[in-house]
Amino acid sequence: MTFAVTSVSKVYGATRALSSVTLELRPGEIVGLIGTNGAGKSTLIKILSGATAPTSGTLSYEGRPLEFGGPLDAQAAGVQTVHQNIDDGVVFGASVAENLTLDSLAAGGAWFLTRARVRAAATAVAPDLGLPLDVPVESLSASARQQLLIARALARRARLLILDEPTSTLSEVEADALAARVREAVAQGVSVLYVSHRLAEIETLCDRVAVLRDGELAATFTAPLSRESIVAAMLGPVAASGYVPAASSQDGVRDPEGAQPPQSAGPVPDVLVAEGVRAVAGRKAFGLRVRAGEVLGVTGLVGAGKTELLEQLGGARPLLSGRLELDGAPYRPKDPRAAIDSGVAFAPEERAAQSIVPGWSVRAHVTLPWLRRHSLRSGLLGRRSETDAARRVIELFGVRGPGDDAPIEALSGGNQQKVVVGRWLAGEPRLLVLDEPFRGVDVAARADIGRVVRERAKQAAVIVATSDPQELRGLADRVLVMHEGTAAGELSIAEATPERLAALMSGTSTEPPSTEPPSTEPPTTLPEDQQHGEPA
Amino acid sequence: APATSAPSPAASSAPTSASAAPSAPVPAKFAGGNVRISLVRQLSSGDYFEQWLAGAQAEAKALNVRLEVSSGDGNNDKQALNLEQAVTAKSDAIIVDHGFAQTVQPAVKKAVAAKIPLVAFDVDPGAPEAVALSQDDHAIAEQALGALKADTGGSGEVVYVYVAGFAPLDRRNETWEQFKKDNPGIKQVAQIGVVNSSTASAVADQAKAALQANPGAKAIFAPYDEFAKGAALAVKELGLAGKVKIYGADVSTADIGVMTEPDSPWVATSATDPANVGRVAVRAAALLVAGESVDRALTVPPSLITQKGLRDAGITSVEQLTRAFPGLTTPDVARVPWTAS
Amino acid sequence: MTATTSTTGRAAPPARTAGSRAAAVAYRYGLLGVLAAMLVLFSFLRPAFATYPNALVVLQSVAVVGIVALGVTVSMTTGGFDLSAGACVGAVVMVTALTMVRFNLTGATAVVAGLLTGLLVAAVNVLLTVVAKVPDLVATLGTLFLFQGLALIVTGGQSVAPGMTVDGAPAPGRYTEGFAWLGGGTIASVPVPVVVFALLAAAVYVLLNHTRWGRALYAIGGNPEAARLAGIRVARYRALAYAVSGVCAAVAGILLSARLGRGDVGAGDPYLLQSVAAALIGFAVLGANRPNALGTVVGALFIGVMINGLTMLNAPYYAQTFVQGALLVGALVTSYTLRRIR
Amino acid sequence: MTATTSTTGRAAPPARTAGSRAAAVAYRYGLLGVLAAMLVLFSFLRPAFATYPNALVVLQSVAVVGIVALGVTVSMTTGGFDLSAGACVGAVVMVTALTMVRFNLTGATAVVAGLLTGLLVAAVNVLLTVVAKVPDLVATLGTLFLFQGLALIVTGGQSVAPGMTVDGAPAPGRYTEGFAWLGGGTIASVPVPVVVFALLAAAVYVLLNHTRWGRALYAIGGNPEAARLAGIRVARYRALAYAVSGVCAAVAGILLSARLGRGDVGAGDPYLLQSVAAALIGFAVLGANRPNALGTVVGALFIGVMINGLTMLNAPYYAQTFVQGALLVGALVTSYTLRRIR
Ligand SMILES: Nc1ncnc2c1ncn2[C@@H]1O[C@H](COP(=O)(O)OP(=O)(O)OP(=O)(O)O)[C@@H](O)[C@H]1O
Ligand SMILES: Nc1ncnc2c1ncn2[C@@H]1O[C@H](COP(=O)(O)OP(=O)(O)OP(=O)(O)O)[C@@H](O)[C@H]1O
Ligand SMILES: [Mg+2]
Ligand SMILES: [Mg+2]
Repeated sequence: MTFAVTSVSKVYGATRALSSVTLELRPGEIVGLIGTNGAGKSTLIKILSGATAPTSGTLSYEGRPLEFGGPLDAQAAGVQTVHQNIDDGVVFGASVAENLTLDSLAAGGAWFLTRARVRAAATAVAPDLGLPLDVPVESLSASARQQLLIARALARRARLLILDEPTSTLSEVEADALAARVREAVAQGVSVLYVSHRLAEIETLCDRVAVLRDGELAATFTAPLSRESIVAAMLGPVAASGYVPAASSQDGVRDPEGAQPPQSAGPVPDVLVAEGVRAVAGRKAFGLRVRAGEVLGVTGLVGAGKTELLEQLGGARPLLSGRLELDGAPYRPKDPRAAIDSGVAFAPEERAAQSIVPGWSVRAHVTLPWLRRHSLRSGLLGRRSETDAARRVIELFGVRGPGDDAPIEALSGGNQQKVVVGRWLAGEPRLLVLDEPFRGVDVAARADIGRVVRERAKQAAVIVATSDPQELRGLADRVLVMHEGTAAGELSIAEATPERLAALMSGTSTEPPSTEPPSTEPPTTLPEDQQHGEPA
Repeated sequence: APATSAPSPAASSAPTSASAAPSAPVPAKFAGGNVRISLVRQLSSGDYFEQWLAGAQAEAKALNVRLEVSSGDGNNDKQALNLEQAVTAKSDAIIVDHGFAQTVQPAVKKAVAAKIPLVAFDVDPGAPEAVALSQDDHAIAEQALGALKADTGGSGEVVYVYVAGFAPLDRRNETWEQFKKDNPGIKQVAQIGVVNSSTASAVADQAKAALQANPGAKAIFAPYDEFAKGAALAVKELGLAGKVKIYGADVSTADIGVMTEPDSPWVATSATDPANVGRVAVRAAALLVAGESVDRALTVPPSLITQKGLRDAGITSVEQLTRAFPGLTTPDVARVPWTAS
Repeated sequence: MTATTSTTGRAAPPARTAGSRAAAVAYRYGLLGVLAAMLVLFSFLRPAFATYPNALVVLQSVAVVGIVALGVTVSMTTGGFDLSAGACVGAVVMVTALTMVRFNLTGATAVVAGLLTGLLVAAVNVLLTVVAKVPDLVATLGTLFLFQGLALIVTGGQSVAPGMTVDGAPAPGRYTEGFAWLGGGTIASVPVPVVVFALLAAAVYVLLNHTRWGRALYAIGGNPEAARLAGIRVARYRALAYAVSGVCAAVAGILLSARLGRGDVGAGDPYLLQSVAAALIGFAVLGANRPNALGTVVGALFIGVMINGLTMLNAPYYAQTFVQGALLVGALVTSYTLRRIR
Repeated sequence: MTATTSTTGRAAPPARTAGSRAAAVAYRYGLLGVLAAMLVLFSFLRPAFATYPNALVVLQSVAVVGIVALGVTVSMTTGGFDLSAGACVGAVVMVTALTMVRFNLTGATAVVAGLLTGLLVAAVNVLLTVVAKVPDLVATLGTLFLFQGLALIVTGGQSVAPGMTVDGAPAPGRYTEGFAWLGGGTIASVPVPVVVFALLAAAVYVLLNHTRWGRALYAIGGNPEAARLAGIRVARYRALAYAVSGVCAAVAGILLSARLGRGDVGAGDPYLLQSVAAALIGFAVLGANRPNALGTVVGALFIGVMINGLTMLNAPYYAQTFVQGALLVGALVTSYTLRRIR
């Protein structure tokens, strides 16, 4: 009943993505797979799921060797995989019920289908999913789509369930629900291979942890797990010595060594002032302001309206209400170009759908927003200046991969993320708006991005949205918490204890009156020293 | 598609000689089989063009000439380029089969400049050195309309099928306009027409609509065989056989089949034999290569073919038709003295 | 670690204003509305339009195009595109004519030969797109040329008509009565092509909307990789789609051949553009926004009614193309603009 | 806070086996190889083929199609598809002819009128696709009918030739010498259309491969949402693409009109399929796998050389279509099959 990976190596051109990895996956066990970006996690998963063949080494089940000609062979052998890029798994244009029953189309059975039959079959696949069955799947949020995929994989009676960063788009609550589901499956004797960059999750969920480093199996740990040793194994001896893992602080967002909120000597001017804005039409209006050199974190559950808010600031969607001011001047971008030209850089949330142009090189991705700057006087593009810009981003963020000329798909997920976030820093923006910049990024790289962002924040204002408030540790000066499409409150980093955050995020807090202004003329958020209000 | 060209010199036909036996020795060039004649066509698909080509090829074989065929396939620029290429390749003679005067004339000039003899069928070559061969479209329309007038007594509602822009149709249209003036009893109640690669079935659909809208129509004047076939299909499908008669133009084996079907509404067509025209074109070109004199304007006259005539003689193909109507073969137009005909 | 209460439920669907409801209705029924308006207008201007015989005329003029369009629709469901449909019609016309006229075989043999030709076209398409992985548009463009050429070659570029000369002698056969009935006959006063069109439309509708295979076809069109990972044999279904398209084109070719009574070179050519137009117009019917059988039928009717009505109104032929274009554009703009408002 | 060690240098080109190297080479150069082989074969069989005058004839026969195809290529870069290109050529031919023949204006006016017509077609396409958000294929299909119809209407369905009858009197004007020179003239013995084609090909190549506008166009084709969020004004660039396509079609129409010497109804019709074929064949050139200027030029040459060579070999016209199809299919299968092996 055991899946075994024996001496598996994988070479992509000059890159050794995996070298001689050996791992056993036993029934009823959850094995965490972690490693820095580009360590080879996705590669190992692709091999296990039959998407690519190993360069050398073997797979076996109960001692019998497995040869996967393709993903279907792997599925037939009981290996079910939910890939990192969820949109690869759903069929747009079809309803949720149809997506849930996709497997039954191939399985045979009744050839005449009615809507009722499809609904019934869908309910059988996922009795307690709680998603509307008849809406088209593209109207679901990313997390709902992911839940759909996981439900499907579980329904397929997996022997080995592989989840590649399943929680990167999920909120904590949803992640907990997922964890319960995974435990259920494990109780029935399924093996689970679980990839995540969230160490807390790994710690609570996994029985064993395999750490990959530079394509090698650096170590395996058995529960009870210690974060320090895991991180040390992940980062390796050289890096670990100089690195204070942010994850080691256990107490919410506050980080003793991280953020030093700028000790404003004189009055620092506001870069962005927003008044009377709304994240979702019909919800309460609110305001916010960010100063130069300041990082404002925006957090809230999935669907709280963070993305809507940030997209309005970045010109990606029209402003619903209120007014914006940038450096004292009115600011109302009609599209992202206008925002960029005003000095606002907006890195959107969904990498594959919103940032990646398939087949393009890293270099072309870096320069896409700044093409005019890379044009020579003749109107032609300057290859030199493009290459330089790309190499700067690669260097600044420690992007690991085959270089600036390679297609971006040859980079690991986290490294792709560094490129598409990092390119926005090339423009020296006044305001940097980042939506979920740490999705799929390992702890070390997160620290890298955080460091660069903080450095930037010396001249510019930064807004970072994330549904995981821990990611704001060491980065944000203030935290704006959103709930159901409006601001639930604002905390200075010092006040942002887990309890208060939880209360605000879930809407159980008695709102601080100051952030709930009487409707007509909403003042902007108060300075930190006036913030008060105790969570329930 | 219909035959197309600019107006050709309206000179009457004049046979070059009148005897039947070979009256001259075969020129050396022809005996050696080294004569290359380029046939540059505007179009090549369709019965008319196929039969035309078959006739031309048969004549070329008889004369021991190599016929190099190219077609513009409806793209007139391509036809002009093919013509230029024939000049570049130094053919012994060139036959231009249809086309637009303005488009082919620049290339014709090049041929003349290169001293390559040229025969132009149904297109004005615009150069006095070239021979212009044409079929008499006005006569074709007159013959068909004569039959129409005789059958209707010169009055009644008529559906007319016409598409402008195709020279032979335009010429036939001139006759129709004149005919309407001369016969005020004839009333044109609808004008329809489509030309594409499936002309017959498209015209059938239109004719059905027109006949539904005009139940009083007695006759359809369709001076192009694809039009006539479409109209016949429409009449048949509406069950109006006996009520509506069709007067057409051109003829092919398939047309004969449609005309002689039981209850066929297509009662008369006026036509030249396309194969014969193809033969005449090759003969004229061969004469030019041999340095013989040829009239600068040759015309092939049409004959009226009636349903009754076809049925009475039991004719089912163009071959039988030409035997039964010797007028369709015109051996005296551009007779080649060194062959028997 | 932080939040505890769950708020994962989606927000309730936004309440709609009466205006946006109307827009949504117009989007769903826009094209049908324009079609209905045309019918009323034409009937009003020309009473002869709104008669049963004329309805049959319209339907018959639509039948062949509609059948080809149904096949094209199926090929589109998987994200493919069958540019070779018109060429297939043409090839089938030639093959059926040759079978009866030149080889003097029965009408039934001709039907079988025609269907086999359709499957042959489909097989070439499948080889190119599924096996050799050539993109659909280019591959079927190649097939188009190939079969257009083949139809010409088998007859030496000539039309095939009874009595034609083959190697000096007249061809022995002719169109059989039974075969001709397929084009000109009626069943309970309805022309056979219309009956065939109706049956095929129903079959394709059921296939696409109510069978596993239809679902699988749409799934492949939506996300081929996801479909493959769900165990759907993508290659087989894409082959199925092309086979259906080929068979539909073959049926259309057989009916056309029967109607023409001869094998006409180039007879199939106009059917590509018209059938693609019908299928594409169909996207906008009932808000489907994807290839669908019902929409295709409506699209074909739309074109047929338009041409018939305009001809009855005695509109000159050269104005018809323009009016067709204007109506098409109008219908599309209405549909897609309203869709956005919704 | 230190980080992972960075390995930013470019990776060495991956070591390949000889076999896969060969396949990769064949994939990149496959179509060029077939083209070269055709050239050698035709020259061998027909010495007249490999002459300078004949090369000019081939190039000239390719020029008009090639120019249309360049425009279609640009429209394809953004993921669009300009089905109206052929109709635009036809409309421009009519408009230029009318300007000179009917309104007795100068050749320069005719050129301007032609270009404006091209921009008008582009404007309609932009209104439909960018403003009304109608999908490209259907929208440009509508435009196709619209302008095909318009070209017929302005002349009452007649061709426009010098000396034609207008309202009972002969038309006053004729093609000017200067205008005719555009079609029949030469520059240093090279025909004007060939020169124009070469210049436009170079311009489109530079535009697409070496300017920020080209980069933006490809970005939109690759992922429109990512392009928008990266600050590219998608609507403007899509309009630009259609404008370039319209202008290319207009230039082609002007040259064609000058070559024809008259406004020919339906003159533009054959150019749609051929230009699309050239652009699509171009996808496979040099392994680009996307619309590209160089590939389109090669695609147009491929078709031109093939047709010319076959005509010179005296292949019957009905065999040419088939051979064309077979060669096209062969080239595509080679290219795409080898691509997979790579
Ligand atoms: N298709 C490919 N071509 C070339 N190199 C590749 C390809 N796919 C992955 N690699 C390389 O293999 C290495 C391992 O990548 P992999 O995707 O397995 O990392 P990962 O551990 O999943 O990282 P992440 O946490 O960022 O997703 C990386 O250096 C990456 O650049
Ligand atoms: N695809 C969708 N269709 C309809 N409503 C949606 C969709 N996605 C989100 N919403 C709704 O929009 C509101 C805000 O969503 P938004 O994506 O901005 O939240 P978020 O806080 O950014 O969460 P996430 O972490 O998922 O980005 C919620 O009310 C949610 O229900
Ligand atoms: Mg990964
Ligand atoms: Mg979000």
